[in-house]
Amino acid sequence: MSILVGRETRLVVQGITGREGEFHSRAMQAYGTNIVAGVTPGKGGSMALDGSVPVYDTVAEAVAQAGANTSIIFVPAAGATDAVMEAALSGIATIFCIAEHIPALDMLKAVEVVRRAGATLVGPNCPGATTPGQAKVGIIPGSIHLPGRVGVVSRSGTLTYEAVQAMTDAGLGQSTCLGIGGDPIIGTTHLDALKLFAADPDTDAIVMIGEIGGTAEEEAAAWAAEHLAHLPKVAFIAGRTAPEGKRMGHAGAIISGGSGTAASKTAALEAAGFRVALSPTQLPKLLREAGYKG
Amino acid sequence: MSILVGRETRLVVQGITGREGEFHSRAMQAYGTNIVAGVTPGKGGSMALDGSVPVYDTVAEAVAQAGANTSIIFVPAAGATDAVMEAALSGIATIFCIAEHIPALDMLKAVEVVRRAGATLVGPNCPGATTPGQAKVGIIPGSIHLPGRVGVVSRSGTLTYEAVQAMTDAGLGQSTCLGIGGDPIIGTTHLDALKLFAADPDTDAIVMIGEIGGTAEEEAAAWAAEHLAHLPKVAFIAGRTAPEGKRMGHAGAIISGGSGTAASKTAALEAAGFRVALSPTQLPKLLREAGYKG
Amino acid sequence: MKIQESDAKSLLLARGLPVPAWTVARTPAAARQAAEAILAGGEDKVVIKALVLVGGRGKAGGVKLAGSADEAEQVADAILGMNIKGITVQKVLVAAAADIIKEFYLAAVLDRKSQRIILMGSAEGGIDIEEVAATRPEAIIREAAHPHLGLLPWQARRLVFGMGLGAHLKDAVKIATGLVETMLVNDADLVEINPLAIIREAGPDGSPVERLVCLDAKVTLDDSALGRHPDLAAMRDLDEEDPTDRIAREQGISFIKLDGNIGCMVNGAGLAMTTMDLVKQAGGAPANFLDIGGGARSDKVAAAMALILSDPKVEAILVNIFGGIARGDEVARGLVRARKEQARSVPMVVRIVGTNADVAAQILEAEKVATAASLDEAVSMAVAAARASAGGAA
Amino acid sequence: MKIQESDAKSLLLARGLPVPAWTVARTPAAARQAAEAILAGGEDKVVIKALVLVGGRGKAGGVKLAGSADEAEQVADAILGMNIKGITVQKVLVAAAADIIKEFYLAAVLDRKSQRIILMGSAEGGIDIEEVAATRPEAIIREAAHPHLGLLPWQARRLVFGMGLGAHLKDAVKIATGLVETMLVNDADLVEINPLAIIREAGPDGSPVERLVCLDAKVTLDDSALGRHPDLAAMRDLDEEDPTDRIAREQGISFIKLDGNIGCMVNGAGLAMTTMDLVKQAGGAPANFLDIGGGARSDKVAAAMALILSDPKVEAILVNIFGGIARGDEVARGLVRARKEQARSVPMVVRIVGTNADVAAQILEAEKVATAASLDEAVSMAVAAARASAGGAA
Repeated sequence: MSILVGRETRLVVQGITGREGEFHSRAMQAYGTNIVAGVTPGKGGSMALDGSVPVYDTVAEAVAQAGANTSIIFVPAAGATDAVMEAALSGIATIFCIAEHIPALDMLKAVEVVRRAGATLVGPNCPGATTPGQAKVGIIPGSIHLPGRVGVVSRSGTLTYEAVQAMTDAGLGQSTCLGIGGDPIIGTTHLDALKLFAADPDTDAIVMIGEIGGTAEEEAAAWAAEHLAHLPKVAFIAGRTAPEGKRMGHAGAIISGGSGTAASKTAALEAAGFRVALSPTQLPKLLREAGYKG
Repeated sequence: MSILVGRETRLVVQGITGREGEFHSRAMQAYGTNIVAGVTPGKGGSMALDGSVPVYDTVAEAVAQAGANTSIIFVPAAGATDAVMEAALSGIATIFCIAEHIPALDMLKAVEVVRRAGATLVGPNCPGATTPGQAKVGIIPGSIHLPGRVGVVSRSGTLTYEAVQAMTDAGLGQSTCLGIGGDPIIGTTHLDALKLFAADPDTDAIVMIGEIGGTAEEEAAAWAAEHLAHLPKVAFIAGRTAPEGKRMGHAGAIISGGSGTAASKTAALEAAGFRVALSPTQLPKLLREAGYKG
Repeated sequence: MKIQESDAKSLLLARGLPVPAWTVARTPAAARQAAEAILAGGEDKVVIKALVLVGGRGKAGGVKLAGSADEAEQVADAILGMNIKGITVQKVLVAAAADIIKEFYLAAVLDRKSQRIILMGSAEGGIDIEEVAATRPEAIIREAAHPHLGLLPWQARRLVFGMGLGAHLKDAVKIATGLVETMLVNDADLVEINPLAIIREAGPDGSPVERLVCLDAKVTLDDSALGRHPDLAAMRDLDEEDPTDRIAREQGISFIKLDGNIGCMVNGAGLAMTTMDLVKQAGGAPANFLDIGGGARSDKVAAAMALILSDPKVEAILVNIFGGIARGDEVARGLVRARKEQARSVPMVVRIVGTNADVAAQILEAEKVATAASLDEAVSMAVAAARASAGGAA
Repeated sequence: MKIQESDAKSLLLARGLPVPAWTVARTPAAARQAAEAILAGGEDKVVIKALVLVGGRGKAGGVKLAGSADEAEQVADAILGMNIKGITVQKVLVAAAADIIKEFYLAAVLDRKSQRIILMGSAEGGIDIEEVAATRPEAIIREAAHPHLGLLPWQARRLVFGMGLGAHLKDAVKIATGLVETMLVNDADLVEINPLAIIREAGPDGSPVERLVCLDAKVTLDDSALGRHPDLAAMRDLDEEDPTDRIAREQGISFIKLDGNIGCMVNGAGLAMTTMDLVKQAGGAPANFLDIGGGARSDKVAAAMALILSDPKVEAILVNIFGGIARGDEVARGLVRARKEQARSVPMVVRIVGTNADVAAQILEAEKVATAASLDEAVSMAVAAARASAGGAA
C-alpha cells in the first residue's frame, strides 16, 4: 500500500458532519478512499455522505463496529488534540490531523500519548497523504496525482501540490505523497517519513520538500546519507529570501539565532546526496539526473 | 541472586545522611550488602558510613560514577515519589521505597513513570527485601533469616518478620524474603512477586502473607493455580476478625462492600492449591505437608 | 477520612458542578426555618436527611420528606438524636425535594488492581452499586482516567454515551470530568454521586425544564494527604469522633475499638491483625486493634497503654512487639513506666522479640512483668489472664 | 508573540519568582521620578533600559546606568526616541542597578527535535547563549521536562547542581521549576532569564547578603494559544505594531513586509516563501511575504490586495494560487472586485491552478487580467512588469 494509506485503509472521519469534514469526505470518497465510519459526538446512529457512512458517537465504536484502522480529524483546534488522543487510545493505527493553530504544548502532550500507544500521527496543520490510484486521506487535490514509484514528503500544503503537479506533468508518478505539516510539534517528521519510504518496496526515489526553521531536514538528511544512499533523491527548500526572526506563516518556519536557514539545510542535503532544486519545477529533471528511471 | 537483591546488587541509598537512612545503611552494610553510593542533594562530594561510601547530589551521578543498579529510598513521604521517579529515570533497575503516608495519587503517578521506564519499584511503606546470606535492602532484621530455597512475599512488615522467624526456627531457609508494602498503590504486587519467584531457579516453594482489603491475593492465587502448580505453596491472611469499613492501620487494609475479606482470600488461595495457615507459626509445618523437602 | 454529605457537596460546588442548595440544621427550629425559606421559594416539599458518616441512613429512617414547616420541624425532631449504626444524629441536611425523572450512579474511585482512577457509571442510580456490580456487572460502565493527564474529554464522552446520558452530553461530561478533578484536587479516594439525577424544575419562564444535578455526594479523603490540605483536615467531623480516636490520631497510633476484653498493643498493622485473630482463635475476644507504628518511643507506648485502659471492658493486656525499627528495650522501658502511671491495674503479658529483645527481657524480668517467648504462648497466657480476671471480677 | 521585558517579569512574579522591582516610564520626567524613589530607598545607582522587542539593545546603547535623578532624566531622554533596529524606543524600564556577584543563563524552550520542553542553563550568563552553544556546547546544561508531568523537582536539582548553583539550591530549584510553570501556564514558546544573577544586597540588619534573582526576562508566547489567554493577548505591544501588521492579524492573513517592489499574494506559507525566492532568483525583489490562508474568500483577497498596495514601493503584483481548499474562481472574483476598488493601479500577474482553475481563467480573461500558466512564467512576467513600471515611473 506504499506508505500510511492505501487500499487497506479503512477510514473514520472525526468531525464528519462539520462543513469541512463533509466537504473533504466527499472528495476522499470520490477518489476511492474507503470511508467506513464517521464520528460526531451526539450524532451517533445517523448516516452521513448520502446514507453511505454510519456515524458514531465515539471512535471506539467506529473501530469495534466498522473496523476503522485509520482516522482523519476535521475537528477544529480547540478539540483536535482530544480527538487525536481518542483515536490513538481507541485502537486507530494511523491518524491524520488537519487543523491548524493548535497550541504547541497541547500537541506536545498528545504526541507523547500517541507514541506511547504505538500509533502514528501525521500533522497537525497538514494536508494529509495520497497513495495515487488507491486512497487519499486529507485535502490534497486528487487530480494532481499520478500513480508511480516516487515518494514525496513535504512540510507544506500548496507547495506540495506544486511539486506533485510538476512531477505528474513530467510523467513521474508517486508512490505516496505526504504532507507532514508546518507546526513546531508534529507527529511524523521528515526523518520518520524517510524511514517509512525506505521500508516500502513500492518506493524507488525520494522527493523531500522542506522550509526554513528547525533542523528536521538536516536530521533527515543525515539519516538518508547512511540508509538511502542507493535511492535517487531530490529536495527543495523554501525560504531562501526569508528574513531572520520572523515567522513565515507556519508556526515552525522561523530562522532564529542564525540556525534553520535555507542555506544550512541545502548544504546538509547536498552533503547527504540530495540534488537540491531552486524551483519545484526543476525536481523532475534533477530526479532524472540522479538516475531515476521510473 | 534469587530475586531483586543479591550479590550483584550495587546499592545507592537515597537519603543516606538522614537519621533513618544512616541507621539502616549501617545495618545493611553489616549484613554484607554492597552499598556503592549515597545521595543527599547538597552533600555531594562528602563521604558517609565512616568514609566508606561516597555521597552524590543526584542519582544520575551515583549511577554514572559508582555503578549503582539498585536504590533504597529513606526520603520522607513529601519527597519520596520524586526520589522514586529520579531513580527510575536515572537508570536504576530496582527501587525500594520505605516511606509510609505517601499520598496515593502521588504514588499512582510515580508508579506509571516507573513502569514506563522499565524499572521495578517495591513499596512504598514496605520493609524491603533480603536474599539471606547475600544482601538485604531494607529494614528487615538480618538476624531472622536463613539461606534456603523458600520464597517469601508479604504485604506487611513485622508480620513478615514473624513468618520468616518461624521458618528459620524450623530450619526452612529462604531464597528471598520480600515485603511489598500495605498501601493501596504499590509498585510490586503479590502477583508480580510470584512471577519473579516462578522465574527464579533458586526458589522451590512459596510462602505468601496477605491481609484484608483489595483483591491482590486473589489475583496472585489465580495466576499461581495455573503457573505454579508444581511448587509447594502456603499462605497466611491477617485480619479474620477485622470489622468492615475500618482501615486496619495500613491504608490498603480495609474491607469495603463485603469484598476483601480474609474468608474470600482464604477460599481463593485454597482453590489455587495453597495451604492456608491460621497462625504464622503453622507455616513451616504446612509447607512440609505440601511436600517441600528443602 | 470520611466527610459529611454537606462538605462533599461543597467540594463539588467548588468545581462548578450542579448541586441543589442545602442547609445544615442542628435543631428542629433551625430545620423549620430552612424549610420555611425553601417552601416560600415555591417548592412543594423539603427533604430532611440525617448527617452521619455511616451508610444505610435511608433504611434506618434517617431520610424523610416534609410538606410544611410544621412537618419539617417534627421530622427533624424525630431524626435528630436518632441512633444510626451506633452514631447519634446531631445534625440534618435540609433541601428542596427534587422532582426526579431518572436516577443514575456516578463515582470516581481509586482502583488498586488497575492502579488507576476509575470512573464508574450506571443508568441504575439511587441503588446499592455493590449489588449491581455483583449481580449485573454489565450495567456498570467503567472508564480509567489517564494516570498523568486525568480524565480526557473523549473519555468522559464515551462514559456518558455508555450511561445513556447522551441527551445531556455537555452537562454530564462536565460532571464526569469534575468528579475526577475533585478527586485530584482534594486527594480523595472516592467521590460518589448517588443519585446523579435528571430532575424537573421550573425554568426561567416558569415552564418545566429538565436538568442534570448531583443529589447526593459522598467523598472519602486520603488520610496521607491531609497534611497538605488544612482546609480539608478541618472537615473532620468531631461530632462522630470518640475522644480515644482523637488521642490515637494525635499520637500517630492506629487504634480501632472492638467489643472484647483483651487489650492489644502491637507494632505493625499486619501483626496487630494477626494478634487479634489469634486471640479470637484461642477463645478470647480482642478489645481493640492497636498498631503503635514504627519508632515506638516510650511516650508512645505510654499513650497506647492509656488508650487501651480507657476502655472499662479491658481485663487483660497483650503486648506483642517484633523489634525491627522499634527497639525492644525502649518498648520495655515504656511499658514499665506506663505500668507505674496507669489508673487501674489489669494483668499484662508481654512478648518482645527482635532488636534488643534480650535487654527488654532483663528490664521486664526486673519488674516482674509476665513474658512469653512465642506469639502463640503469649496469646494463650493473655486469654487465660482475661478469664481469670473476669472470673475474679464476677 | 513577543512581549516586553516588563510584562515578562510580571509573569515570573506571578509564579512567585524573585524579580527586583521595576517601573516603566514613557517620559524623561517619569524616569526621573522613578529614579528618585529608588535612590531615596538607599540604592546607589539605577539602570535604565529601552523597552523594545528586538535583541541587541545593549550594544545599541539602549541600556545605561545613572547615579542621580538628573542623570536618570538625561539618560532616559537619550534613550527615548532612539532607533534600535528600526524600532523607535517609546518607553524605558527603570530599576535599581544590581550589585552583581555572578551571572548565569537559564531558559525554558520548546525543543522541536526532542518534542520536549528543555530547560537550558549555563554558568556563563549575561552573554550570547547562541555563541556559547556554537563554540562551547559543554558549557550548557540541558534538562528535558516530563511531557505530562512538567519539570520534576529532581530534574530541577540536577540542572542546578550542573550549573554550579548548589549553594543556592532551594532558590534555584524554585526558579527552574517556575520557568517551566510559566511556560505551561501561559503557553509560552520561550521563557529566558539572562542574566539570572547572584547579587549582593542589604539584609534585614543592614549587613550584605547574597540573593539569586531574575535580572532580565524574555518571554515569547504561542500565537495559537492566545485565544485562551485574553490577559496575555492584551500584552501585545501596539507601540511596535505597524497598522498593516494589525490589519493582517485581524484578517487572519500572514503578512511580513520586505524591501522590494513586487507585491506577492499566495495561498500557503511554503508556496508564499517559494514565490518570494523565485522572484528574487529571477532578478526581482519581493515587497512582502503574504499567505492568504486556507479559505481565501473574496473579502480576504480584497484585504490582502489593500495590504500590498499600502506599501508605496510596490510596482507590480504577483498572485499565485494553487487551489485546494481555496477555490480558484472565488479568488479570481475577489481579485476582480479588489482591482475595481483599489486606490492606485499597478500591473498584476495572476496564476491560478488547481480547484476551479478553469472558471477562474474565464473570469480573469473577461476582465483582461494578465495570467500565466506556470509559476516560473508568472514570476518572469511579474519581474518584467515591475521593471517596466519602475522605468515608467523614473
